[in-house]
Amino acid sequence: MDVLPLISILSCILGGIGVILHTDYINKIIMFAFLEAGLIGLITSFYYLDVSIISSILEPIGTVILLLGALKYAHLKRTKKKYSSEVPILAR
Amino acid sequence: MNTMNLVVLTTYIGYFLLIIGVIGAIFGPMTNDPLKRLLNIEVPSMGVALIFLAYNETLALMTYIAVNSVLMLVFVRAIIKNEELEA
Amino acid sequence: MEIEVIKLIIASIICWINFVVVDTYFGLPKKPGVSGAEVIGKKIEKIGGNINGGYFMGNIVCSPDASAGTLMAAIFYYAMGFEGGLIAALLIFIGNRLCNDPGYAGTIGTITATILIYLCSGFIEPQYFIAGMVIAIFTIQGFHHAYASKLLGSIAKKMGRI
Amino acid sequence: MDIVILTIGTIMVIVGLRIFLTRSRALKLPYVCCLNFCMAALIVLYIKSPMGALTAVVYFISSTISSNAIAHTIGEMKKIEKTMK
Repeated sequence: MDVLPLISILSCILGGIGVILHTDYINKIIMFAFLEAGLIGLITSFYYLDVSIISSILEPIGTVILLLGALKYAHLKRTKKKYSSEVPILAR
Repeated sequence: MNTMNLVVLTTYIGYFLLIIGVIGAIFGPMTNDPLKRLLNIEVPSMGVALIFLAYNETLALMTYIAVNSVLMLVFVRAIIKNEELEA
Repeated sequence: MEIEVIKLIIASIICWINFVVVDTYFGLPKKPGVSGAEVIGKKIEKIGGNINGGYFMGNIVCSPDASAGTLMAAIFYYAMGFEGGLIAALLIFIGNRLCNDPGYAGTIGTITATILIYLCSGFIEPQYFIAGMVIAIFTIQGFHHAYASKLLGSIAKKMGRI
Repeated sequence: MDIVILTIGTIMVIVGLRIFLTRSRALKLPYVCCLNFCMAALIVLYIKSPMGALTAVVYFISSTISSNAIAHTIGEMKKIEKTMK
């Protein structure tokens, strides 16, 4: 066994446990990026270089989608707490 | 002595991530928030990708990684719409 | 065995001096270039560091500067020879433009690192420069944040670039 | 076993454990940056060809873009938490 597969396996295990145990959005997304790094290293150690390039291009797209969703969701939850008692009466 | 080679170890890691992710998505900490549950769902998805890798399914792996990011967009959009429309 | 350790330490010192001098000369500690670097600088100041060193570390995290340029020059020299360094400079420039940065520091740092590796190629092989760059980035970003930011701030004040 | 690969592997194990154990959000990002450096170096030392170098460059630049987006979002999230108390 070489060093790159061992390190990638360690990164996969730590990232998978860390995504579940952390409770903040940003911490979860950082640990998810850590898990993706392990996945790309493990794909590369099988000599599938084209799949590795495709995967490393698509990784920031998924991260940006999750970040925009988390930002919009936090903003929505803040603003709805304030008006939720009177707005539905006016809407009807 | 050569039984624990790379392919067998990758299969075990894939099944480990699958089981841990499914248990964490059901009983994990603070999963009444739907976005946190979606982030826990990503862990078994990566486990499925590792199992594809261990059985040498290159085309399936590439397609799965590409479709996964589109699927993430659909789920995030659905969660935000649900939060907006709910009174 | 001992000659390899000496080669590793010499390559690490060369990489450290190269990227710190180039990044400080192009004004990284003065202001946060992209908007994410300000958060890291403020946080490092809160735990007892220097604000200019914090901006320096935030700029390294948020866009590929001369530190990434040194690593990429070593990688392409290891794979392709001397003319790989120019390809590395082009790729670093594309990466800088993707991160909304002017991109002078990355290209200049890559070219100077290529010239330094070419001058040292008689007695130090290029793979020692790869490990040396990893050790150099570990001493700044991963060892102790407050002490490293104080050191970077004092170097920037001594060069007169604050 | 080579001393170069062993040094990079040891540094990567230390940095991975420190990412897992640090509690602050903004202080995790320098460790992630150091981990990206280590991973690109290990990729090009495992595959000794120009295609391996190209893979390492594409991985490094795209992960830097991802890290930039995370740092930008931390600032926006702090701004939201400050204005709407």
